Amino acid sequence: MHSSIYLTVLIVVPLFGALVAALKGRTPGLSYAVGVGTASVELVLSLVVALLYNPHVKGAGTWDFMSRHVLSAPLGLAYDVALDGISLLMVVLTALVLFLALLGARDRRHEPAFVAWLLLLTGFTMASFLSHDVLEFFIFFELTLVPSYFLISGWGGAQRSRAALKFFIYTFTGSAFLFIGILYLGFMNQHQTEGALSFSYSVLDHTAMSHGTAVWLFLAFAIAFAVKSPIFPFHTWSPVTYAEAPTAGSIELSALLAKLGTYGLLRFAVGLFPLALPTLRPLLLTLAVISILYGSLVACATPDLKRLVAYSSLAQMGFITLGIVTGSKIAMVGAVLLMFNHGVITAGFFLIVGFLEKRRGSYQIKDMTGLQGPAPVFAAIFTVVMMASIGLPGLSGFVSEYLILIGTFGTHAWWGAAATLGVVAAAAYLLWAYQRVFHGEAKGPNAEITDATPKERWVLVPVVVLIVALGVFPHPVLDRITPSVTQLIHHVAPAGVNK
Amino acid sequence: MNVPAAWYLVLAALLFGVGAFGLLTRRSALIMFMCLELMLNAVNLTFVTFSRSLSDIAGQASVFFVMVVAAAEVTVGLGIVVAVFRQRASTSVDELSELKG
Amino acid sequence: MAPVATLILLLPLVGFLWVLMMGTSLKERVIGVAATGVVALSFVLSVVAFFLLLRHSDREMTVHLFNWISVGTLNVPAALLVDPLSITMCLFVTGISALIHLYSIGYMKGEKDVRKFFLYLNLFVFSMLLLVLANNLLVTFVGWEGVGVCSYWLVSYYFYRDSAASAGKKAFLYNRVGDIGLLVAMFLLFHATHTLTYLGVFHAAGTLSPTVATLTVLALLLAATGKSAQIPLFNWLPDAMEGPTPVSALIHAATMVTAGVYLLVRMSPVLAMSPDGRATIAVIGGVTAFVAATIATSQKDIKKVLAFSTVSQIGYMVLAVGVGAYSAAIFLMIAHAFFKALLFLGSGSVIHSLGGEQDLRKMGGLAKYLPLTFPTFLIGWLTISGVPPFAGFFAKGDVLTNVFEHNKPLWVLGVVTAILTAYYMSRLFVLTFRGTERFREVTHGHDPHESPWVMTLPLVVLAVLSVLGGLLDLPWAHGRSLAGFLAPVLGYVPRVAAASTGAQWGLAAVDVAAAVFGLLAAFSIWKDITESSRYESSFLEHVWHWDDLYDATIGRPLTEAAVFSDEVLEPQVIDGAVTGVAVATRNSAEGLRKLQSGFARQYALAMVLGFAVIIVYLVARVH
Amino acid sequence: MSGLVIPSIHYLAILPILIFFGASLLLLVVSALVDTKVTTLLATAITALTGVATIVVAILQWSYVANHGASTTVAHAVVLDGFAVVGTVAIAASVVLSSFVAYDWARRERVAGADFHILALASATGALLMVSANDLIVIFLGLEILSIGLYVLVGFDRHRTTSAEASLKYFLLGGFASAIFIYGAALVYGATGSTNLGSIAYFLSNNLVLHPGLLYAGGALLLIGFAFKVAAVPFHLWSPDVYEGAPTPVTGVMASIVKVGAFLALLRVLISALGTQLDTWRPILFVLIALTCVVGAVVALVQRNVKRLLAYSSINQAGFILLGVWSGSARGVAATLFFVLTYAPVVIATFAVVTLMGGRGDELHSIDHYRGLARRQPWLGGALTVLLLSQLGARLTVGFYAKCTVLAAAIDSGGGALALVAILSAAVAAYFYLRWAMWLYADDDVEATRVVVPPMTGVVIGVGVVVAILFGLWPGPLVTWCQHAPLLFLP
Repeated sequence: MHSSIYLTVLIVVPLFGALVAALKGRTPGLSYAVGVGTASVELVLSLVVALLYNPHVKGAGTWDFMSRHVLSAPLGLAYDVALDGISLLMVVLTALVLFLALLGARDRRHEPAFVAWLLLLTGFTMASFLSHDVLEFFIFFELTLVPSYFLISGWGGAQRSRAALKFFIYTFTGSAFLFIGILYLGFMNQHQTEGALSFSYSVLDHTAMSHGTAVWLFLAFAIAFAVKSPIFPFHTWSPVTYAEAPTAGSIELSALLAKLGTYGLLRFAVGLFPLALPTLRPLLLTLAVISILYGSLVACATPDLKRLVAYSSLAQMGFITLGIVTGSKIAMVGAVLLMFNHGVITAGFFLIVGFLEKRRGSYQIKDMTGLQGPAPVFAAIFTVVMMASIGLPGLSGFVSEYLILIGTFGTHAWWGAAATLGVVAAAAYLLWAYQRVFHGEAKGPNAEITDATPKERWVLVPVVVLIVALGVFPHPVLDRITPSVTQLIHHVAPAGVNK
Repeated sequence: MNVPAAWYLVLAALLFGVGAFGLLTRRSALIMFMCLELMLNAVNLTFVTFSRSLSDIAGQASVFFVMVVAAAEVTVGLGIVVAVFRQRASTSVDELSELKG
Repeated sequence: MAPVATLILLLPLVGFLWVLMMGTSLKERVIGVAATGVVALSFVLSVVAFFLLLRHSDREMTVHLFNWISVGTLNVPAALLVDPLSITMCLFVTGISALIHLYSIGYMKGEKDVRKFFLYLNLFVFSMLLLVLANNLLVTFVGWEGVGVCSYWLVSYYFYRDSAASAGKKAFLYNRVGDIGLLVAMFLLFHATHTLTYLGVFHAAGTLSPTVATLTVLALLLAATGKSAQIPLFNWLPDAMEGPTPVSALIHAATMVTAGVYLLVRMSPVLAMSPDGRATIAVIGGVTAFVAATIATSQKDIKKVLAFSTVSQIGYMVLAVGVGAYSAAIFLMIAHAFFKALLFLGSGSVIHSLGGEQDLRKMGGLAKYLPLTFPTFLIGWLTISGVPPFAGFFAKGDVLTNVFEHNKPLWVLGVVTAILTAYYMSRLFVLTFRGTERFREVTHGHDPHESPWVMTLPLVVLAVLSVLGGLLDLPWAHGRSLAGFLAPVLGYVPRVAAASTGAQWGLAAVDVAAAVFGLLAAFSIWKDITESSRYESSFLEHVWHWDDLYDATIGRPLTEAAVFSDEVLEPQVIDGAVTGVAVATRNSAEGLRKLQSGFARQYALAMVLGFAVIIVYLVARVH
Repeated sequence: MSGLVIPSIHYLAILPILIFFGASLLLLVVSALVDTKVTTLLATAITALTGVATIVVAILQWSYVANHGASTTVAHAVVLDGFAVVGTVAIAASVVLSSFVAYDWARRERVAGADFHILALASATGALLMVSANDLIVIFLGLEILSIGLYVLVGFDRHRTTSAEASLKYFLLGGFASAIFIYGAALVYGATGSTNLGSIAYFLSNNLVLHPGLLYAGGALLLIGFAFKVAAVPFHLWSPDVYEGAPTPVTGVMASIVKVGAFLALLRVLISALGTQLDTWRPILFVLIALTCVVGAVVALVQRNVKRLLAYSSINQAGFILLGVWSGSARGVAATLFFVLTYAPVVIATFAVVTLMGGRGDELHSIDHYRGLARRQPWLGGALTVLLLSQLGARLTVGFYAKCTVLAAAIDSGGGALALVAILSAAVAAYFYLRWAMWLYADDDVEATRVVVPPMTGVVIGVGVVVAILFGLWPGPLVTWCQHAPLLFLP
């Protein structure tokens, strides 16, 4: 077991960076430098952790870097961090996304504040992924709302205020149920153990409960996560929010915060209330499949590139949910992998869309045609990202999607078959969009646009590299995920989860 | 002759009710004000009655407190009514509806 | 052996990466030569591998490259399976590709983005080799999708033309639909046999339940119809002709489109488990062959004609697979690769000479202007028409003989198709090379010029191959030739005794008769285009209105559904529910603030009422 | 002929009350003698001293309770227990903070003299009496002392007619409420034979009440008396009007001191005296809480005047505090203490900002007036943002833990549904807090005039922000402290 200091540093560095960036706002550019510095440190650190991570710790299963400090016994409040294969991936993603967002989507208006909010957001997200305590997770999970709210309302598009408010209230309401659920669970556990009030994951997951209770608690948790992810029909905040948010905001929201939802669903809803799964599985599977197909359907018609990515994310979230709830190990590994891959892919999408918007001053598909002529590099990179999203074998998206589908097919063949249609749908709306934006004759302002600048290319390089690398050699990642998923499955398994 | 305690209580209750009713129905601040006094006195009667039937002196002691409070209220209340009257040349409560919503 | 096989596969990839890395600095010619070189080299290596395999005792070996995916029971290595089938495929894929690469140097000269073209081409060859060399379904799927996406890029190579862009998209989507088939097949097989490697699956094939077997076969068939342009997914191929002609020749005639047939042949042990499945395959193949042939008789665009003839020929192959004549299918596949590539390149040379004109009505009388293209094309024409002793005759004969033994009605259909084939090819030939010269306004009066040697050399080579291709598998030498070579993989299918040599001669005679009849018919009808155009039916020209059917039944409804969801369902219903709650809250707020009337006495009243309610509750509680 | 028996008095217990009372008398005298120009400053100083002294005394009381345990005195009419001590501290601190705000306000409004401070101290005395009272009559006295001072304070601003209107409304309705309360006390006295909380509890736990009619009626009346003071729906209607009409510093006092006093007294009555009747009053409270939370949050949505908005917001908060009372457990008591203790400074600081923004004449309270404030004055805007977020219950502000504790208490005693209603109302409330916060950062009219932040008010705002953030980051000790401040009588 490694010392938890690594994780603490992972959490503290961005928060500290935010502080510095906010205070050193006077000197121009300094705050940005601070931000980039912090991001690099964070990235390196997360990679170090990824290398150190040991999935076979004595007595802690796949949990590593573990440590718990009780802050307030009566509140049951504790600082309790740990890392397993699943959160490890999310940690790396968090660091990476911050890096991309800062470099790729710099915004010079009120820069210190911008950087500070971004770093805060990262710190909070990092903390929620590292929380091994349900209450602690919830606190940071909710906390991410504040920076994202200010990012959207401060740097967003014309409708930003409405979008930000809608986003905040919607998510806040969703997590109200989660909050009640957590407290209820905590006390139920305390009354059983007659010990101190504790929300530690490893304590709570031994809580005995009736089937009915499990179902209600699962639902309370699931609503919050379904809103955050989002999953049909709780998704309507996402298109407007993604569309109105600044590029950096869209990246953070879709690539990262969405994963908080699915991560929570996997770790806490499924992990803590396995009893409820058999009852609720049909519902969840259905919602997942609807998300896939419906998301793709709307994506075909939506006239705005950012909204399109939003709906494609909805579909992807559907895949992830599918993988999480089927209870097949293969599918679950695929789901975790897809969380990461989708993060990289959407980040890529939003970056390119942002770059194009800088040139064309619009996200509307109709305002762009034939861009492949003047901007072949953008076209090429977009193609790679698009193909990864479509699930072209050899690129990252495929491995995860395939694992999910083949796993689901084993446990729930019909849902699996329905989800497989999503593979075609994705190709349909993305190619259709690609054709309208990049193909055809470039006229007027479209013909004038410049291709990617070297800086922009360098930002996009990691995206492409990751997409290809994880498509061809997913092994190192899979090896880190699998043990943790296996452990989770074994915990869940008695409650009638097959395979 | 010996009147049962219940009658006093009922009387007190009636007085209290009358006071409350008056408070609800009269517009003049002053009259409402009197109604308050009436209610407080109903309370006093209640206290005395109970103190008698429980043969416990504390109840009667309470009455003094209530009286004092009533007196204090009168002084402050009248002051306020006067202040309002200065501003509006009227003590009708219903004209005081500037603050609402 | 292992390094050789690996190199065969990797060389095109190396070429791709090299050109990619070097960026735009390279000269057009260098790129062309390099791209051609690597492919040619891997052809040479394939030959080497072929002889190595001959010396190999069990004629089968697995080359393990690295471990790709392994989660729980799912274990997928990136590994190659070298056996007669894959080597045969390698040989003709690399061979044809090399020739077409060479041809492209000339054909694409002066195009805007030659670099991109060769990049895609090399990547395509790599994917195709991956497809045929893979030792498990998933790696095959990688190649399968790889060729698909390359075809998408190459079809929409002239992306600024909307028609090209749409054609590329259409091709990819139709293939995607097919891919569902392959995916589902994989899922079924994996959960039935817990492996995806061919050898593993074949080993467990015997244990498949009939239902699973049939479902799997049908799924595979769906995949094949997508990739190999069979009914119901065949109508992307004609549109794919939007791509440069070499692409049409390589991808949409010789190699990629035959991948479906390859897959079916490769999975023959599974096919063996499901007679119903095989019957379906046969019917699909036969019907496609016929339908496509009819359509080909009325197309105006030279490449469209060839496209439909490709569909029709692949129909034959699928038919062969359906009746279990796997080696016949492969035989026809190779022969077809030769002559169809020849025909396409020939037509390409024609188009080239006419500065891009593809309309048959604007050609004619080209024979004397194209001294090399004309004779080679002539050979191609005779070969596909099934005139002995060219390759087509033997290959098609092999197929039809087998069909005859298994399924008479389909055999009749096959023969009719053969007549049609001879007919439309002759029509094409006549309209192109003979008759009056109708190309003057296209060439602005100039004489058409023959293409450079880089383009004509492949024509000659392919012509030779078309002539000699029959030697691969002569009816009286099955055991010692291709069929025999493939036997270890497919199980050598011996002729049924009934098919005595006499019967075979009879069938051969029928084939020849069919060919000759078709030829004569065409020559008699198409002497003069002006009045003979009444022999074209617009129904056939419009592909039996197949596209319109899909558009009406699937395309438009889905589009409308999408628009409806985006414009009505999404904002008004789903989001409407949310905003509805918000609005309701706001209204209730407005209502409640009315209670805040500002009248002190009403406030007091509220208090009294509150008290009353509480008292009522308490009274109720007491009793 | 029994002589008059003077009950033994443990002066430490009533020392805070004496100090406050003395201080207000002292000020009364001083302001009569000293030149009015200096009196305001002097008064503020004395008030501050009083507060500090009281807190020191509170510390002594705490250690005394820690060593000797809780006890009653003055014939069991006054109680000295941790609960009372925490309440005392909260009230003392609130008074000091309010007096600072009032000082700057008085300077700005050219209101000479120490009247505000005298009255504030007097009212605070009442509040102190309420939190340490152990007898319905004493509570009534406290209630009246508290109220009578406030009636005057509310009508304090002679320039605005609304001030007088508010004052009269508050007086009439307040008087009504007091009458109801004392009548309730009388009935309870009749039912149980005593007005002493301890004795009532003792009586109820040892005798079976055959005819609970009297008791129930009395209890209901008491409850209404309190419900009025804490502005629980439907007894809240006065509060928005009065909050708006009253001078802003006074509004601050009402939102803090009055709430502390009323809530703690209510808690003591319901749990110490009527604890055995838990099952009877819980359902009533249940409905009150649900209404209070929802109505408070919902009606606030459509308010344009920030004082009214804050009035409704404090109604919503009251609903949350009542959750702690409802749970009727030790956890609930601690939660309530923690909530009022942290809510008071935050709300005072908020009203301090509002006082500043109100400008000369205390009139500029439209929410539009706040547009772009944070752009003009980042620190002031930022501070207000933090205060609003804390009341919203955003994580890492003390508001979150305040809500967390009461919700936890409620859920612990089986009030999951109620907790859900409450927190959903908080989600509604989030809307107006955020909209307000967002307008602070609006880019338009950045050029509007900046408001000057006088030092004392600055201090108050600073304290509020520090409380909000410090205990938001590190609530542990404070929570534990409240945990260790139980009621004397806990059934």
